Amino acid sequence: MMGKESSRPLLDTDLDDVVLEARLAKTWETPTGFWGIFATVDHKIIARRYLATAFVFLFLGGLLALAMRLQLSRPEARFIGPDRYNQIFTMHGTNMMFLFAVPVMEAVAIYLVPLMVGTRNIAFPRLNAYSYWVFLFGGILLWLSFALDTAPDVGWFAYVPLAGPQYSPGKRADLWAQMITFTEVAALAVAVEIVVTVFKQRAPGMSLDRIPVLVWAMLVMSFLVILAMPAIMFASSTLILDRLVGTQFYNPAKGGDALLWQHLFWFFGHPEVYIIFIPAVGMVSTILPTFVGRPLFGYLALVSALVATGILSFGLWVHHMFVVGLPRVGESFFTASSMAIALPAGVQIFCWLATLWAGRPVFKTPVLFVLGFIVTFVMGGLTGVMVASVPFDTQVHDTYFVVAHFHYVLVGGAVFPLLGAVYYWYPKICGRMMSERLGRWVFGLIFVGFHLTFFPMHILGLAGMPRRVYTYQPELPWAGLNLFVSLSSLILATGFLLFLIDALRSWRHGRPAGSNPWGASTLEWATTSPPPAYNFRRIPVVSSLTPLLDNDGELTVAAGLRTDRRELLITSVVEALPQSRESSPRNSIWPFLASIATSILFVWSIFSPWAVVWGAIPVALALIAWFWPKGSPEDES
Amino acid sequence: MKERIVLETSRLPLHAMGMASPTWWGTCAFMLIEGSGFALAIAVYLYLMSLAPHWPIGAPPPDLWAGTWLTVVLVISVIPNVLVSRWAESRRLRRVQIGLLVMIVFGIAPLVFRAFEFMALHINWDKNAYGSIVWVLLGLHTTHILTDLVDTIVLTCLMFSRHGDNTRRYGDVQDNSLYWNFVVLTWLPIYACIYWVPRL
Amino acid sequence: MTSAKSVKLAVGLAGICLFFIAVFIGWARQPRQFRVDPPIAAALEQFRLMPNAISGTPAEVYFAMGKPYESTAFDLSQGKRLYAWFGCSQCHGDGTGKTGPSFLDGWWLYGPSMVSIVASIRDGRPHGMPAFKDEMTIDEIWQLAGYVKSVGAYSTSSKAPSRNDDKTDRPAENRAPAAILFNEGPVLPRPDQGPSR
Amino acid sequence: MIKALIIAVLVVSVAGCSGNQSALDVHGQSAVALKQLIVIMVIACAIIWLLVSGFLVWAVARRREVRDDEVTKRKMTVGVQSAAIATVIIVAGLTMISFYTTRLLNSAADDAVVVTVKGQQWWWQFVYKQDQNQALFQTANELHIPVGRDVRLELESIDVIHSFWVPSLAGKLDLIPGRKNILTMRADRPGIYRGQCAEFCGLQHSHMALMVIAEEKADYERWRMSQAAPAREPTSDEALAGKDVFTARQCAACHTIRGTPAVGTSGPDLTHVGARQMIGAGLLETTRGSLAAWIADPQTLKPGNNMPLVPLTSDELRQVSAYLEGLK
Repeated sequence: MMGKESSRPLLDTDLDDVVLEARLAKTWETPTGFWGIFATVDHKIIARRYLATAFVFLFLGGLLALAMRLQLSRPEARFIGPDRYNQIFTMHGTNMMFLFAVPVMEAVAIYLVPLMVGTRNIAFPRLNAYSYWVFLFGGILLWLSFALDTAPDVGWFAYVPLAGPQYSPGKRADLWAQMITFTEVAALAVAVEIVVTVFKQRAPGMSLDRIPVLVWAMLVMSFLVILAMPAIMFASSTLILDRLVGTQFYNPAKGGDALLWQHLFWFFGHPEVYIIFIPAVGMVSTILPTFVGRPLFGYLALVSALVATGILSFGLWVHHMFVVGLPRVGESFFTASSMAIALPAGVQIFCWLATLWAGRPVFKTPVLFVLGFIVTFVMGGLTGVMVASVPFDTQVHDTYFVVAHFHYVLVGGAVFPLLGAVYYWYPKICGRMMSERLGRWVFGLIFVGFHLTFFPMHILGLAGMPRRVYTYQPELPWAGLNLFVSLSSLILATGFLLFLIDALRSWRHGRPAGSNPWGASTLEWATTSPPPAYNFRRIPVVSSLTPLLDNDGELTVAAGLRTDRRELLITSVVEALPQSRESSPRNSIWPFLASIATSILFVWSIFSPWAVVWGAIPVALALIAWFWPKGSPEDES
Repeated sequence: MKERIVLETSRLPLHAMGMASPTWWGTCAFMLIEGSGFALAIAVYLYLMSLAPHWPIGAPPPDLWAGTWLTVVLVISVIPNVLVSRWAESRRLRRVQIGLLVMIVFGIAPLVFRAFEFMALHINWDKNAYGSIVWVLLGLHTTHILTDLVDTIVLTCLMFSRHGDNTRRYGDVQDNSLYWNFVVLTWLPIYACIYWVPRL
Repeated sequence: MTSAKSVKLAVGLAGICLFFIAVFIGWARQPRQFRVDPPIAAALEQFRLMPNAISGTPAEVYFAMGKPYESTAFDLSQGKRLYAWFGCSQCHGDGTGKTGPSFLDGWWLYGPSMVSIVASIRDGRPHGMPAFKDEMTIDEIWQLAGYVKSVGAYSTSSKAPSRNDDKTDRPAENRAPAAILFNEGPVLPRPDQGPSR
Repeated sequence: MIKALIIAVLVVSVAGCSGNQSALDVHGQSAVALKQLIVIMVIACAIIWLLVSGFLVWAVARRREVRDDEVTKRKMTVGVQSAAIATVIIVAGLTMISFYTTRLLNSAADDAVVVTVKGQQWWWQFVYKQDQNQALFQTANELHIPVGRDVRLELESIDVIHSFWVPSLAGKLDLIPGRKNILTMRADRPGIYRGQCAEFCGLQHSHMALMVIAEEKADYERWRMSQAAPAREPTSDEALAGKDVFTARQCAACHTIRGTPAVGTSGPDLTHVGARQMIGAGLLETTRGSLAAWIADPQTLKPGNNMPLVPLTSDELRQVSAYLEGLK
């Protein structure tokens, strides 16, 4: 093929920009209409869908939180009955952890990682499309069960034997467990794509020490997903087996053990919260240098702290089980390891503080969220160090002190940077700026609302109010603080509502943003806003950590890729030396059909074990049709 | 932004094999997922054993012959598997086709022994925790063999089709043989766990 | 671009009305009944039996409530708890029968209908079945009757209770125990249907 | 800055006016040690938070030119390294304090009062063990303990996971089905200490409270003697009629009243229910009215609990509540 000169396919070297862009657009564009929607493999379109769906789930979860605060505002209130309240708090936890937090961080990765490493599409783009549909169907399954009044009511952690076969009648706990299967398949698929994209599709010259911190964070997150999610899939599958075909994993009378579930769940549970936090560290480390006017201080320290946090996160799951009566020496080990993880977090905070100290911050909304993050996350981290101590934990475990702690580290530690990231990358994703004036109001309302809502919960916890109670007695001294918390949660809700209004309004009426409105230094700002379907006219060549700043604003690029088929560069893992011109698959309807077959298999297997046998056939057929080469130019080599 | 071409890549191959191909890394990532899943299943087996006063609960240790024969067949299957990979490396279509047919046979043979293995356990999955974990371990590995058998069958049809003689397809054959080696590799600790740990 | 917009709109609308249909079904569906109003409980007592006390017609209110006691998972699992609390296993074992008859062999001495089982529990039967009229409230009796019927299930059901966290060996009610344990066994001289033996 | 002050003020103030279910209003030997640990850790972390936020405000408010020269770099490196070392020291210090406090919570002396605690869906059963001369008896949702003497609680769960937690006396410990956990407690001062189930256990997890009544040795012994005795004979004829209603109707199938034909074991033992502070696991004060309300409609007061609604006529209700209130 390559040898024959005459019919040599047009390479991008001998084309001027306008013709090149038109030709690349024709090859990489996604057609509009039904076919485009269900068959697209463009990582940007799928990431935008992921983000929109995750934020819809965030707002639905927020409404649940308001319902809980309404019921807890007065002692012995009768707004919501115990059964419905248990469903609401389970849905709030499950929805926020599995349908919002992990998917939104992965959506940011799907959108930004290919752009920041300088490639044209994510690795395995059809798998990416498949993962979105499976995630969406999982979310629909859970929320349909809530609408049908059969939502899971056993808590987002579903401790056995309450979630077990005897004490959880009906299919509620099975719906929870199967929703886990949906979201884990989607999360694992995205994690594999990110790992392969970062390892093999980096721009030539982007050696390991030139990878942006956000991409490092997403890589560490992906490895956490790969190593932690199998634990929850094994746990949720064995729970369904116990409930459906009578296996005895969690039956203490037949050799099983109730603590086996807690070990399996929290072995996944703690890395899960680091899966949510580590991308936030990457976002803060990317936003801060742009508004401080100097590069990030301690790049090596930050990246090694990221990796250390990832590794350590597997060694401290037992701090969720300090009060189940484990031998004391075991608990002490986990106190030490839980305290030790405060060190990498500390190092990260100190590097940010040093960067801030040596620079002149410009107070745009993203920076406000970063400052709010630092103030809130340090307090959350400190309460984390407190609950890592076994004796301290025996007084505050499963009380509102812990509720305050994890909202500080999750909302403060991950949602604040996420909101900052939305304000920071919204121009790149939608081509228009979000409004600064509204942004300040959003930050002010959310920051004040958050602290007024969640800080008093520390005191409620120390005053003895347990978690997950649908009501409390009038003679206990909690009524005043609970009413205060319920009222201030309205401020927080207004903040998020204003954020939604700002995001929707700016979609059409925001100030048009150029390709680099903030003057940032990473590769995604080298493309137009929003980037074209093929991202880069020619694959960039990187020679430093800040490609847009060196050789005075001129982008060094590589040429020689064909324009009549979807091609991108494969580079070596360590030094990013070019190795081959791999093709990137075109649009395909099969991922969507395979995801429907998978969803049918999963939902059917809630009701009958034979679903796994018969349901697997359509899935296999869809996967074979997906894999079978279609004779398109991408398949020849 | 203005661009300056500093690198010429038109000479690069359209598909590089082995460590340079993204599908190789994708297969490794999925092997890491399934590997950690199997490691967890074995850890659960040992955890349940540590709790039980005597192990296995209410059943004799499984008979050895079915499991051992299966292990032998699996270990032997590694030889043709490596050969197919090497032939794919050197793009010899005819040999790869024959090799894949042999691998299909080596994929079906273990399933026959596996049927006997389930009977050799002398326990049902719903009898007690030992029965449950042993059935799940065997079930997981059976699905592992089945999925790779289906992969091999599809690849064989592909190599006999017009799309066969193509570097990417040889890359797929290599990835599939890499995955089969992983299937055999994961069976060894499970075999030791199910058959020999109760006899210690 | 407009066609893409309209398609997105269509998909969005489909999603929203799917959600509202579900909300309506959820609202229409009976939420879990923890409390039975005394008048309904009184009405549940008023079922009329055949002269030989084998079968009869359940109270009107039972149909009005949508026959909850044999079709809602919560009531069936409460029935299973009552089976354990009121010591039914002393005579009936785990449903396979000891001195009392088995529920798994498909043979109901007084007929398989809910009414006759409720009558057996409430008023007792000759040859050893005590009356639970003063031991259990009527709605508990209905829940227990619903559970007893589910023990003898021949087909798997998603509403029947699952296994217990105890030592019973019998397959759980949701796995069609009667079908699994079905064995013709020797043809016993079965008494014809009726209160003899 | 203000936040740290609020922490300090509230931590101290809550200690005074809290109800009797607070980790900071402590009267038990282990709870006192835990409160010291809580106060030390909260103040230490408040100071750290103050330093970090202070530095942040200072670093942001400096409005100085951006400096990227070698001197600044070296200063920052030294600053970050020293901060990291400081973190190691502080974290190690806090870990040491935590281990020290753990050692303080020693196990029970051998002359401890032994009580078996059986947690079940949504109430607490306390079984007082037989020692030299005391007969075996059980009570519900109310644990009497002698002041100044160790109490060894053997925690067992009948159904799901619960968590026994009386913050004024000791940290919490879970009740896991299939396992037996031992919790040691000692009250230093007489008083009534409220506790609550701290692990989500289903519909009525919110109403699964218990009362621990620490009393002097003499009162405790008198209480034990009265509990061991069978139920009092009703004095008024209304109570007598109530006893007949109780034994005739469904109540006797689930409840036990020693000395009467009522021998049901699935519900709490009501032999001395009139003497208890609260009924319905901390739901209502024990008065004749609350007893009548509870018997008349348990599902409205505590939806989903396992007590059925037994239809009684109004005078039957009056009689039974009179009878139960008389069971002192």
